[in-house]
Amino acid sequence: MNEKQQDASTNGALISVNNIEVIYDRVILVLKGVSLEVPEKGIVTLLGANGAGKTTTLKAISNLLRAERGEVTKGSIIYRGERVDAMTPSELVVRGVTQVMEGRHCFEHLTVEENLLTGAYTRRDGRAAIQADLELVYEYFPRLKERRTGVAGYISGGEQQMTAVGRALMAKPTVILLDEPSMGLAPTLVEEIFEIIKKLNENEKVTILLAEQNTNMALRYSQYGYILENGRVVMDGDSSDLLQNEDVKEFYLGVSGDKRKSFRNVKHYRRRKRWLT
Amino acid sequence: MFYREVGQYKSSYRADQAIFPITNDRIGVMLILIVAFVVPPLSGNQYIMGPILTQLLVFGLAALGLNLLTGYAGQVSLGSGGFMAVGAFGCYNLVLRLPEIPIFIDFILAGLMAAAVGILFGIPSLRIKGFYLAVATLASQFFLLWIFDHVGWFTNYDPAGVASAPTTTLFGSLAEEGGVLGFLAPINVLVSGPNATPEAKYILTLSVVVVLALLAKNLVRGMTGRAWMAIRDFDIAAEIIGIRPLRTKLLAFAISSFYCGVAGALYVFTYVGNADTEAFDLIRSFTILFMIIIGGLGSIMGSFLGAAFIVLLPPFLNILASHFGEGTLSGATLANLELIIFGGSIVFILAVEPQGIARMWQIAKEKLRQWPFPY
Amino acid sequence: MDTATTTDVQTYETERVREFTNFILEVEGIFVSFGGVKALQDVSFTVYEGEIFSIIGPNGAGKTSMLNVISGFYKANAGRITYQGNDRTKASPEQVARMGFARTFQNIALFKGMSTLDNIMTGRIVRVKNNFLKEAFYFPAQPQEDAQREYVEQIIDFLEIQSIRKTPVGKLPYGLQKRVELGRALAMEPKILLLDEPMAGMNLEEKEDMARFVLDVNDEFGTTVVLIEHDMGVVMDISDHVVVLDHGERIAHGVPDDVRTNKDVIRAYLGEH
Amino acid sequence: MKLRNLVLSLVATTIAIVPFAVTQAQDTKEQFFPALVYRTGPYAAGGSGFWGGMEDYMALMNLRDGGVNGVMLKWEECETAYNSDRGVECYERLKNQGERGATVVHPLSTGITYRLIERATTDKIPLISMGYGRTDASNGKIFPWVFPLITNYWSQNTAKIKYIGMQEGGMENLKGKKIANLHHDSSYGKETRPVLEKQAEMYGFEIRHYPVAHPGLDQKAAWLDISRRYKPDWVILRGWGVMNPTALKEAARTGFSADRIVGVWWSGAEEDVIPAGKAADGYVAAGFHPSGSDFPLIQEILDIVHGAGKGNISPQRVGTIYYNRGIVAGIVTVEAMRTAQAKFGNIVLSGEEMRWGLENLSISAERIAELGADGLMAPLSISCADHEGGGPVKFSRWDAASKQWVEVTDWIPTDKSIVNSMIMDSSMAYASEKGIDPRSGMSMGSDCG
Amino acid sequence: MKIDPKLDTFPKLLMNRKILSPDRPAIREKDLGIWQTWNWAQVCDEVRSLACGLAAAGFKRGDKLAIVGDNRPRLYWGMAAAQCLGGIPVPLYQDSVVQEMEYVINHADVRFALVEDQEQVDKMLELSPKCPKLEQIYYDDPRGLVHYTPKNLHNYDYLIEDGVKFYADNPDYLDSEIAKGIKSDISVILYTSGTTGFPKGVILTYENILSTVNSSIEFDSLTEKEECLAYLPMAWVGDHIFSYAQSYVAGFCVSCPESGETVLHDMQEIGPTYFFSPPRIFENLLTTVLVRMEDASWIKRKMFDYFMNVAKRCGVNILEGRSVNPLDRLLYLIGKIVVYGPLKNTMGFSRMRLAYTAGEAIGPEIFEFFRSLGINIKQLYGQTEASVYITVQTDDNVKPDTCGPPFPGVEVKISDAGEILYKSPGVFKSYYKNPEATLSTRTGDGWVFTGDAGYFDDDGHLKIIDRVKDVGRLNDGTLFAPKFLENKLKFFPQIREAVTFGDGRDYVGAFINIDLEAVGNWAERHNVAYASYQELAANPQVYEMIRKCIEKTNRDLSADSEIAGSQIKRFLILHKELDADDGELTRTRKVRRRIINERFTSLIDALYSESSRGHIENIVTFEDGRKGTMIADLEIQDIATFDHMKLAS
Repeated sequence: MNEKQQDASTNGALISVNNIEVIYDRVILVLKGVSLEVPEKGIVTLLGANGAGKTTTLKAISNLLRAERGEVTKGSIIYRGERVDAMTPSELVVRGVTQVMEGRHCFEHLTVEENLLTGAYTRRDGRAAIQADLELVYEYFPRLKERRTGVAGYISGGEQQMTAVGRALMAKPTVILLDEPSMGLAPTLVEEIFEIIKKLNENEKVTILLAEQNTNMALRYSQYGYILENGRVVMDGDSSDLLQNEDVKEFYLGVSGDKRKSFRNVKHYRRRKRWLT
Repeated sequence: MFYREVGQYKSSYRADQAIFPITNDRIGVMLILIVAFVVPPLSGNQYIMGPILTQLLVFGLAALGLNLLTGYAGQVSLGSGGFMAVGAFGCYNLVLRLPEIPIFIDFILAGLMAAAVGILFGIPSLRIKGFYLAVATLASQFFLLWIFDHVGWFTNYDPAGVASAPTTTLFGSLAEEGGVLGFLAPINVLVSGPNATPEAKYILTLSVVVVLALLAKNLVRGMTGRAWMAIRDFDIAAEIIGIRPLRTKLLAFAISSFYCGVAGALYVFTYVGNADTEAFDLIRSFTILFMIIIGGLGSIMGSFLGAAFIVLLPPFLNILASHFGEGTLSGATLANLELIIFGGSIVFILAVEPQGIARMWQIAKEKLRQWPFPY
Repeated sequence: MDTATTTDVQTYETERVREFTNFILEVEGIFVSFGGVKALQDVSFTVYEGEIFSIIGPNGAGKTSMLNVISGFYKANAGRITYQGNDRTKASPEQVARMGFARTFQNIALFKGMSTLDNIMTGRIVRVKNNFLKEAFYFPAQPQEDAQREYVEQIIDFLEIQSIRKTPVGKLPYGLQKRVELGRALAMEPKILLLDEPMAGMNLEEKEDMARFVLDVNDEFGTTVVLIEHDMGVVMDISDHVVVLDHGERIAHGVPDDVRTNKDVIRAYLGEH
Repeated sequence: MKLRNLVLSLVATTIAIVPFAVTQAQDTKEQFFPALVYRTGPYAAGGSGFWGGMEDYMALMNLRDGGVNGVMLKWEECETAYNSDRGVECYERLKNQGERGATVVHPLSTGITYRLIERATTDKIPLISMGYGRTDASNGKIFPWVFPLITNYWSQNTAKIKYIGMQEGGMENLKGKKIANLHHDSSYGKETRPVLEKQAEMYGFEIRHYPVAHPGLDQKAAWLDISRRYKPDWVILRGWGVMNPTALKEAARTGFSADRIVGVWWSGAEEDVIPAGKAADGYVAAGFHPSGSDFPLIQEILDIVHGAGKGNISPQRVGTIYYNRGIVAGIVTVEAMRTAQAKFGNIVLSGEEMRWGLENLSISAERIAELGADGLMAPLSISCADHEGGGPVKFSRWDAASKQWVEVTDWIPTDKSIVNSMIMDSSMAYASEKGIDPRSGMSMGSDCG
Repeated sequence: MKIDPKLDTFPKLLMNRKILSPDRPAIREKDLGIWQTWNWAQVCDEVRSLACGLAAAGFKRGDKLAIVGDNRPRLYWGMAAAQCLGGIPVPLYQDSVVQEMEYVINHADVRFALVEDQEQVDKMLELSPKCPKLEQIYYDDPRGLVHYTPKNLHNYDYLIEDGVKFYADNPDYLDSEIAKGIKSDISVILYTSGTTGFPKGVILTYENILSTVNSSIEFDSLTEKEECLAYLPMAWVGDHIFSYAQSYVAGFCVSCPESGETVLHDMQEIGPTYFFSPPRIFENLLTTVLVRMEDASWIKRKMFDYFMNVAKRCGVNILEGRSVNPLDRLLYLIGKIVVYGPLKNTMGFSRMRLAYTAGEAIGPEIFEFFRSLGINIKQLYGQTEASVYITVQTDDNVKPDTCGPPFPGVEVKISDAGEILYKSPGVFKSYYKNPEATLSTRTGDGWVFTGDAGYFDDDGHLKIIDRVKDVGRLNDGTLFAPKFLENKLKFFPQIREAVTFGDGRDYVGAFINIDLEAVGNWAERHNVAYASYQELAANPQVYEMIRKCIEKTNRDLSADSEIAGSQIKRFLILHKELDADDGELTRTRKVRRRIINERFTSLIDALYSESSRGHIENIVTFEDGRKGTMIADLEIQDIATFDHMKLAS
């Protein structure tokens, strides 16, 4: 796997994160040297437990860390061959990097359409282009079209998630950093959202970096995956390989051998496997 | 660096929840208290005791009051000046009309009056929050001052509306020679009025403030404080765990006003010696709000640190300027320079540490505890 | 790392014997609407004392609305809620809390500025007799406070969150925050614990932990648990009874095995999944 | 801005803050004056103007005469920002400076004066509140250390009514007239309400009070009521700072003629009228001194002090109302010092000795002329019972075109008959509340009994 | 301290404590957020009830009580309770897998087991069908056990309840049972993990333990004021002596940490005055200190380096009371305020009066580091069979590379083959049900073979080289002491574990395990990306770093003619960490050479071939007990060696 990583740095990935360390509040070390590559037009997923550093990694890329008193203290983040560490989130949006935050974060007093239009805030290419993109978003999310005048605070969780993704699309992004799109959604909806993500990737050539808990979904729809644990990348590989990996099956998919373990029979002292230490 | 916490294990919850669980802190605070009680009176320096320390204590107490309400219970108020005025004029009238009562009981009664008024003006907090509540409390500020300005009784019909602290003794007139409590006469020192010594005034103020600060700390570390913080952090969640919102908020208003009221009484009796409503105007309310913002919301010590910053920095800069700038810059330029530096340091503090000086201190302490390690 | 699983550790497995006799909560014909939008329509179900009861359904089915009605946040337009045989339809959230209901929220409703310990301690407020004067003078209130602390420490121990006892909850990772919120609810010594998607956004390991805690709460404290959850695996494994909502209406109610095979449920909720 | 300087000054500050007992070894004799100035805040114009004049006068003494009878004058500024708490702080900071402590204190703020009365009494430092402060403190028997010199608010007010009476053609014509008292809603503003009411009773005019909340920018309602409903014959403007031009502008807007507005002397400076522009034309204000820089004394200051680059104010402001008030304060202070020196010798005076000087102060017309201040102030004589001196008041009209104050009256004496009894009542009430025994004997052989 | 000779068993000592110092703390446990404390009177009562409970359950004289779990007060009380009834506690390593436990429980004829929690209960239930003698299982922590139905499984509280009832009915029973105990009775059976074969049960009598413990208390002037942390496995003789036996005799308080992960933090809270630890704890601490200092600001780092130099220069002299020049003394004083004091504080060593390290050799640098900070750390050489003490360093004469002179009452001699033999009152009675082993270990006249090779230096201090059977010769006849070499290598913070080969070969070769924390930290600071241990271990820069370390070792070795020939010529960095679960290390982290020889044959062969790579496939065990296969292809590098003469010139 190390060869793969070395290759990636030479083949001009769209985003390459090199060994970054992130410290919150000047004292709490969250990422302890994370490196990853996102190839152009690819779907890459970050997997791992809560607190493993997935969200932090996304925020490090989109530079939203500072708002939460975090900072990248070591390493570098390169986007299209350019270091982006010092840019503001809005500069990044202009360059095509947009993040969809966990927990959806819609402007709840605005309507769905207004929410979508806020996504085009940084664009300077005129009303018509924006209108065209709005139609495009509705094409992908027909549900939103139905709800276009609904106030975002009162639509369902799935629709809010769609609104958030749609809003990101309105910025005409090259890359979308997507944090937990499946959170709190019913399985059918999760499937629907992932289908749309896949379509976006295929038709609009949007590169996607995804942080997910839903390992099964994420690996089915992505091409490459990284597993984070405790602020480090502990495993990476093609998604299809990861899906077949016994450890991933055991620890992330809940399949042991061929049998699914019952939640009833988990012992509370169960000691966990750790890849490191 | 100076922390040696090894061996400081807690074998009871009481020890674990002590105000200063670390022995070093405990010793430090004890030392500070001893120094505060002993050194200024021994130095005999009126300037240090009066305008510097007493002022700091009085406004620190007011800030503490507001911090209980705003920093802990999350209810923004711009009425602290008004509540101080209630305490000030209330205490003035008590002393004037009932000289038998010992002064510290007057302080408590004055605080209770302020608390009653606070409850009244806290009622809107059930329905409104944030800026809206601030505006509602602003009304209390205007209303209260208007009353004191226009009802002559409160100032004993003084033509200028000035309440001037009568001469009072610690235990009141009953403890004078020959009184019912005559046995207290030898220690019944003068604590206000022109003949009270600065030492007596200072020590009385310090004692009141130390006791009230301790009580406040006890409150905020107990269930009351937790209920306040719960309301502050997430009112819906607070309700769902059985906290009664109105009761909790009103209690915060009452106790906060109590503290402001006592601070107002101290202002008149042990600090300045007299006051009119100008002393408790809107600017005062804002100043107290600034104190807790700069000092640190939700921190007892922050209240005093913030008060120290607001109260002591301007004279310090002024003294600095008069030594440094003498002969080089005109008085006007220096005066404006002071303002610029003062304003600049506020911006600096809030930019470096939006959670105020108390948080800075906490971080510094954490660093010292970890010393020599960075984390 | 190329590894292969060959054997599994054998562990002692137990069978839980579940018998229920009394209803603790009866929900009858609940209607709720918001400005014309019907959130719940004639929903009824019953919860046995001591069971784990799940409410499931697709997004927008009205699950959270149902929980809000039970916890007193929403007032039902019609219908009745009976708790331990008494009508409590009109109780306010705070009254409901004092009756013995505790709940957690989908989006974590912790008090961010407080430590884990203090957050859980707030759960004890309903059980404390101290008044603020006693607290101000500390010593009168202290025995009570110690007793509360001891109770809370049992919960901390139970949830295995000793190491974050004094950490401000805002700094904790999501999974731990969920655990702290559960802790706060447990501190209220509830008769009924209402959990709104306790496993949302968790990975398998964390779900297993959470499931373990829910089971243990049910086992060790005998608390009735009412649960909203999306993960069918969890729901089917740990619930004693399940009610399925769709578009504000009840479409199934019964033991997991029956619900799993119910045609309406498969169509409405599970899809082809 | 050398680092060394900064360090030195920090050290100096520390020394200054901690023990004030530390005094520098002095070769020359220096009389120390605390300067409680305000150069910032809404009233900066008043503070800087007054202290500019006072300091210029003291500088003139030092530069021209080598001090007062060989005693150099020394002063130190402390910025109060017109804030009472800071005033107290400044007072406490400076009161023990100098060889024998502070000589006299000019708080230059009614609020600060109130805060300091008891402190100064305890510390035995004369408190000069020239034309402001607590009116009943004119009773030197009750307020032995407070000197509302020259003329107090109530006296001034009687002169004002006299002026209005003159305009109406005699005091008897005041009967039935309506006067509005537009005042700053503060202890300063409210001071004159009792005397106005008393005079209204005496002369049979009607008085109505219009308090204006600090800072006085919002007077719309008050003026609408005045001009449209009450329609008074005269308006007395008792404003301060920004309230004054606002009042004049509001008056113009509501159509009330400026020449029917009579201002007090804290409403009668250039800074009060210039911002009002044409609206202020014809407005009349009281004063216990005129403006202008034609006086020989002021010319001498421009020559010697400003000429040597040692001016304490920009030369453009020399001769303005506030500046001249500072000069008058300087004259009174220095003359009191001379009086005391005559008794105690040419030494650095203590506060008590200075008080003797003040209580025996008498400035004759000749002396005024001798000082080159003929017309700048009226003769003055103080006693231990009378701390005011009952000085007359002069009225000036603002000429907006030439931007100058034009004197419209000569010195109008105040009505002591009304004021004195009121002062007596008020001060005795104070004495009884405070348990003060009126002064019966005087140290150092005064005639107060 | 004079011990009453009538108090010849632990139960008697304990009952005497209740009279002697009833209110002094006896044991603490961090539980529910605070240090729950029991004084001697409470402990006495608790043990009494527990013993009565056991008696009620049919526990008889000579019965064995297995004790399994982390250091918990109730488990210690279980030991005392069993002893009260004339029974024998058999503590087991809590992290043993079921098969290991099954062997011991069967071998020791255990009838009763007192275990900590569900995890241990599960093991007991799993092994019980194969251990017919095991009758009753008691557990301390009921968590997760609500639905467990076995009839012979009971809560600790149930036992106490029965005990209270039993005591009410038979108030004199226990006292008479205690009185029956005599000094020659078996006190405890401790199973040694052993580097080969099945564990052996070492029988220690009260007399064995008490005689050494009494000497040790006198030797180190231990009093009831000591504070001690019980964190090492209860089945280990060290813990038994230090946390149980010495505490009962001297009356000091023992504190049980909250959990394995919180030991360091708990230690900081308690601040032990008396501390015992294998060297690796000290190694880990030093590594942590250095790693954390690397992240400190420039000024702090400079200050740290400067004052550590001062300490190096004069710290040990100051500790041992030798004369030091006044300037150094002053600098040391400043250093104490700004560096040493805070360091000791963060490590929990501030109150440390006496610390022992034993079990393995400690790196001289590590040893000196702690001594230079002013911590009185000493080395000790001991064995289970000797009730620990064989040789101990004295306070005033501590040398980093020896184990000190023989302990009072112990005779030590070196056999012709270089093996260390000793004889003492603490020498064990026999191995349980293993007369052959007893015979082969102890001679008829009481001398015990240690299996270690060593010699006395000129001062009469014992110096250990290696296990006798592990000391070998290279083909050219040069002495080859693998452990000696390995320890030298392990003194580098980057190297966690090393295994050397050379006996019967032409030159010395080495396997290296890097220290993930130290090297990982280095990698982060040098922007070296890695995703796993394996990847980091294979990194060329890491290889370069390790090569330099070995080179330095070689240079040191070349200074001594005796061993100059055993310099390391080739090495490789292993792709996995050696692990006790895989049997490669013992539970006390000693290398199991036989297993390694078997398992890494292909790599060893590669070391002694011309090849620059070695290939390996093997099975590993994960923490949860599952197994997996690992395949790796590792690089082998040559290292420079140095002539003995060259360095001398």
